[in-house]
Amino acid sequence: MLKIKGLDKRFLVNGREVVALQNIDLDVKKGEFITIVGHSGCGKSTLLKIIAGLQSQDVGTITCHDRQILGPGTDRGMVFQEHRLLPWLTIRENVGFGLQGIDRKEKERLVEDHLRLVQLEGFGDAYPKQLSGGMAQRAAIARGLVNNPEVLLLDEPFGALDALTRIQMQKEVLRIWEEEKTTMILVTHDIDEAIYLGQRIVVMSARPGEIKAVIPVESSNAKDRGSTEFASIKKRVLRHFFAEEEWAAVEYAI
Amino acid sequence: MLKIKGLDKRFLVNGREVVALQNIDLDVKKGEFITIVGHSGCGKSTLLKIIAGLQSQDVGTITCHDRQILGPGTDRGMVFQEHRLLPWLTIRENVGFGLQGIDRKEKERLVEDHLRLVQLEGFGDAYPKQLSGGMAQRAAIARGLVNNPEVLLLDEPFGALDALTRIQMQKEVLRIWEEEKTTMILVTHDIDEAIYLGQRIVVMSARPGEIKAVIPVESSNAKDRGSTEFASIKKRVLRHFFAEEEWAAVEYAI
Amino acid sequence: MALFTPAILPSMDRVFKSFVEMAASGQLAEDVLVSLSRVVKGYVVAVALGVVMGTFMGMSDFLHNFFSLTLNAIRQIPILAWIPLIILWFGIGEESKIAVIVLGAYFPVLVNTISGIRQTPQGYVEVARLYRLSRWTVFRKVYLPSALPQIFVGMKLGLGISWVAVVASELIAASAGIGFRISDARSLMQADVVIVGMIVIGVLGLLMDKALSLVFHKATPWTR
Amino acid sequence: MALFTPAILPSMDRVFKSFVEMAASGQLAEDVLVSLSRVVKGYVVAVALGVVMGTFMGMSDFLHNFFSLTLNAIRQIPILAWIPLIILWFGIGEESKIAVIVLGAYFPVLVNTISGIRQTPQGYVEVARLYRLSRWTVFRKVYLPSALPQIFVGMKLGLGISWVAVVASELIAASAGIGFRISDARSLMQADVVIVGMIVIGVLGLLMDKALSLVFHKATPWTR
Amino acid sequence: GLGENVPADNPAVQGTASAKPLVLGYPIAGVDFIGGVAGLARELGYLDEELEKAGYAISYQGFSGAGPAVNEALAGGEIDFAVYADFPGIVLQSQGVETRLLTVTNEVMHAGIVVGPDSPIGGIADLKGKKIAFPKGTYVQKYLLQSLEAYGLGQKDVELVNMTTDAESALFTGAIDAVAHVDGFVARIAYGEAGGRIIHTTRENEDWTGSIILLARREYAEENPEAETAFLEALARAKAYAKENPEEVYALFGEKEKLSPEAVRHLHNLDDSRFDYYPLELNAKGLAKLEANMAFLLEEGLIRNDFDVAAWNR
Ligand SMILES: Nc1ncnc2c1ncn2[C@@H]1O[C@H](COP(=O)(O)OP(=O)(O)OP(=O)(O)O)[C@@H](O)[C@H]1O
Ligand SMILES: Nc1ncnc2c1ncn2[C@@H]1O[C@H](COP(=O)(O)OP(=O)(O)OP(=O)(O)O)[C@@H](O)[C@H]1O
Ligand SMILES: [Mg+2]
Ligand SMILES: [Mg+2]
Repeated sequence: MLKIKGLDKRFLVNGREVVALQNIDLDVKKGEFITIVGHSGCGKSTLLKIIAGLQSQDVGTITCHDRQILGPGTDRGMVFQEHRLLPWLTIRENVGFGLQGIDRKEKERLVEDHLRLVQLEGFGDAYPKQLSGGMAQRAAIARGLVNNPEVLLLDEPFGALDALTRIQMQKEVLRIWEEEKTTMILVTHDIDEAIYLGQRIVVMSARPGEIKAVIPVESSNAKDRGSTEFASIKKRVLRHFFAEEEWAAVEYAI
Repeated sequence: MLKIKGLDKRFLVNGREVVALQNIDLDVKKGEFITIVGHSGCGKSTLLKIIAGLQSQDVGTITCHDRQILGPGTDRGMVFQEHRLLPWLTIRENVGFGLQGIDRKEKERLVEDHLRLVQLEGFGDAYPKQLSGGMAQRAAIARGLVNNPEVLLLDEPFGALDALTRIQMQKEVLRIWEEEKTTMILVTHDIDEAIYLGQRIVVMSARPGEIKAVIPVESSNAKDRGSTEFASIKKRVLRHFFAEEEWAAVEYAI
Repeated sequence: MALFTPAILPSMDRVFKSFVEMAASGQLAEDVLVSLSRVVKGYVVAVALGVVMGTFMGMSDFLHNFFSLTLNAIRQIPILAWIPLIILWFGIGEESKIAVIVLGAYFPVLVNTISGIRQTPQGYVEVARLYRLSRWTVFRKVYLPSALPQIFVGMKLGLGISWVAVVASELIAASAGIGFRISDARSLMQADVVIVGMIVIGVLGLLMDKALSLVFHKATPWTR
Repeated sequence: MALFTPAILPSMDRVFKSFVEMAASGQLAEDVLVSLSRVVKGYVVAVALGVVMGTFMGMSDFLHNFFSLTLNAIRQIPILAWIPLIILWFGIGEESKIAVIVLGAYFPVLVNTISGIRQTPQGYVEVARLYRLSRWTVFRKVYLPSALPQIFVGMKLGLGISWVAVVASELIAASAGIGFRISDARSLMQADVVIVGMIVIGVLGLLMDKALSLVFHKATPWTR
Repeated sequence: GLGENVPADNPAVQGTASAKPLVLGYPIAGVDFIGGVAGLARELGYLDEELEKAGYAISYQGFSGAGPAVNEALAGGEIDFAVYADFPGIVLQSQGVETRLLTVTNEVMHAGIVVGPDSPIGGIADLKGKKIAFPKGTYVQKYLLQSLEAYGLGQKDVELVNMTTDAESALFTGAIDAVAHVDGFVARIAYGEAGGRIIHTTRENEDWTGSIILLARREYAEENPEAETAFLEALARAKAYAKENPEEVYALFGEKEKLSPEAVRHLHNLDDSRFDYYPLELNAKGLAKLEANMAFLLEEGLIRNDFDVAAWNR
């Protein structure tokens, strides 16, 4: 449903050109779960924002259901890398921010459900600045989920979460993906997470930001963190991160 | 050198009291490397800010070199959970922000060195909004390191970094710690990281935020991610995160 | 040079006596009520116009470019020079007096509103765009709260200028009002009355300013 | 009612003819120079005072509480009412005219500066506190750049008000100046001269406003 | 041989080092011209000459803010002499600012009532129920009230509107029906482009006219009697010149006041070029008028204290 073809994106930083994305090709099927990993600054967030319709590419086309993406649409939701909670809305209002045109009662129910889901019951009336970093990130996840969009773009959504909360959130996202058949594109730095969640893992390289490899996670066996498939996929992904000479040293540490 | 005794901190959130910290006791020796792990919202950032002198406790005392901490001091540096780069300063100016009273040449050299250290050469003249999330975080790390304070407080400094950059940064921090004998207190969600870096791991529990356990990482053997000591310490830490009934299910996934 | 000439700066005693006299005769209350009603009417119109126009100009580059030249030029032109035209368009009744106050109070509100709206962090606007909220909702939920502190500054300044403008407005055919009283007393060298007028306006303005601050405080719970 | 009465709103033709005459005689240039010099002097003083006081009041709660009541009261008091006192304190020379302009332009700068400084995100101030930077450095590196957009709004408004105040100031003993010319033409019923004066002030003010915008643009590269 | 219009904004720079400064203030109504005999004395250079002889450097300061502004400057010690209408002078003295009346320079300052060109109003009697603008606190107020009364109209029969500069705008837009104002203003409308009709003037009854006085700060006057003498001498020379060269004087007035010849004749040719309405001395007639004006101001509540007019000159 999502077709990206020959995407280029450059930024001007102090007169110098920074190539954020170069020649990106990617087809995402409906209901697929894609994870993206790559070096810091390689253009992952930029790619997500272009898909969301918040930025425009310099070159290339990107279509959703065969229609050019020219701007944001309610079919695509996004959780930003920074939480972007509106400081003047309470957590409850922030979570319900994008919910429009539905019954007030229904809206309240949905918001409460999602607050519970991200374990923020009791903080509905707090303002963003009264939350810890991880709590704010969870509120942002709730805001992204509550709208139930067809495509959900998640930019390092669990980065500020502790191990336990993270596992719980991962499970919730998987559950929603299975139940709602949402197409998910998730950026992460945690390779375990990328394998655990993704059906395909997109590995990107930095400056210019290109797609180095797309690694499928086929058998459900591979989702098992103890399995050899898991370990072998992890190795394949990591391999792309390191230069030959480093690899030997790092391999062992994994 | 750093003595924390009976610290309590409460916040008012919408008229309701939230106990962020309760009865925190902790002694940190000079040159020690402490890592703190705990649930999201358990008070880790609050504790760091109190040590930095940016917030004040409700109850309890905290001394550094036997002198009460009443405000910030140049002996203590901090890297915040949010990067807090000043939007109107270039990355170079941001990194050199706290460097005062030293020779201009020397300052320039130090800043350039640290930009290289966090792999931001070439972005010295960029403004923060032109950086990716991970790049901004690295700039903030450079700002924290460049002042070479006696005590360095790091609040999830590597949260937004990819695997490779993360490993490199961890190594740099360890190198600086060894060379400069800086006292380090680092908050992280990555338990591997906590074990790899810390001499002692402080495990905190949420609401009220208390210290549940302090786990020493004694033998240098334990730093080896492949060793059984590493695995056993990891288990000990994780154990504190999960309730009995969850533990069985999770244990396996690690 | 004398810093205190009783003919211009009378003793506090004398000022107080005048105040008591003016208050007792009921004249002060009448003047205050007349001017207050003008200030309130003009101010409300100025705030409404300023916030609405400012919002449109802040949110739309097209409208900004379209209007800003004209409005910026008008903004510089002295109120006193406008008075003949105001008489032409609004006559010499209440409308003309209110028009003068609007002319004075409008621009601080407008300029501050435009600036406040334009400084809304793009990150938040993007969130609203993401959800394809209507322009009105984006305004209500993103631009307005973000610009509120600065709009409020404009409203504070506008309120002050309303009181400043009331004197100019009451130079047009007025027979009551605190501004008229001050001009009248000035031409009759009644310094005590001038000072009473200044103090009354100062105190009244201060009270309204405080009231505004209170409303603002209530309206922005997240800043606390 | 007629919207255009030639005696009040003359034809553009006539206005243009007047403009050419005034320009040719050199009177216009003299008037403009005289008023411009007053505006520039008064404006510079107002901005300096406003930014300095505003910074102090924005950064220190004590100073804010100490001064704000008085200043807020003074802010409401009409300029015209101050004129006798200004004559008493500053005489009838240039100082008094500049004082009137300062009185007008000071408050927009002050109020906007205070608000801008006070809205500086605490997170950034904390970073500065962490490094125990001197108050001056904190001001220069944190408060000032953060408040700059709003200070700039105050400066824009202050500039406009300077031109508005120049007419009031030239009601005090003046024999040249564009404000004087307007008042004069008003009593002579020379509507064309009034309009020329308005246009000249509008254009001049606009140019200065644009210059200010340019300076601001240059001074805030990070907003681009 | 007309004197140069010296820049008046900065009195301090004028005169030689030894000469004592004398600052003369006067109201400006549109043109920077003192008007009347004092204006003539200045333009002819007599004032500068006479005062220089007496050791003074005179400078001139016009006030667009008219009488009140002149009063503020006198009270603040910024000017030393003033030539203006008797009303603001009386107001100032009555407020306890110590002044000295030096002379009456003009004892018949006329005023009039003007209506729009197409107005059906023909005379004061037609003003019943109409809106009339007038400048409050000037001799026009006295004229208007007294002439209305003379035609059987009380304050309740008309709608009086206080307006100073912008009365003409209001008249042209029809916001008001008539303007009562000083002679110059009335002439400016009547002889101006838009036109207008004078329906009445104080020429009907001299009691309704005002007068122009020369006033000094008492302190200055007492310390500088030579200045007063020289000043009066200059005025006397100007009056003599006017008697001999009336046409030149009318032309000068026309040029300075930016008025047409018809308007100048209406305003200044009051006694077949004898110029006796510039008395330049304090006679019984002048004092009686000042007394009457002070009484009017008191009665209308425009001043709160009276004073001894006869002693004002001493
Ligand atoms: N300014 C504040 N006002 C009110 N409550 C606050 C404030 N700052 C923190 N809190 C509350 O204090 C508790 C601890 O917050 P803190 O930021 O210390 O958590 P944390 O351990 O750093 O969490 P995280 O891992 O998510 O960053 C939270 O429940 C939060 O809601
Ligand atoms: N607004 C901008 N102006 C200029 N350059 C930008 C801008 N946004 C991003 N860039 C540049 O584009 C590149 C890619 O940025 P992006 O945020 O997409 O990286 P990322 O892959 O998300 O990194 P991270 O993992 O650190 O978040 C970076 O080099 C950055 O400097
Ligand atoms: Mg990113
Ligand atoms: Mg935290």
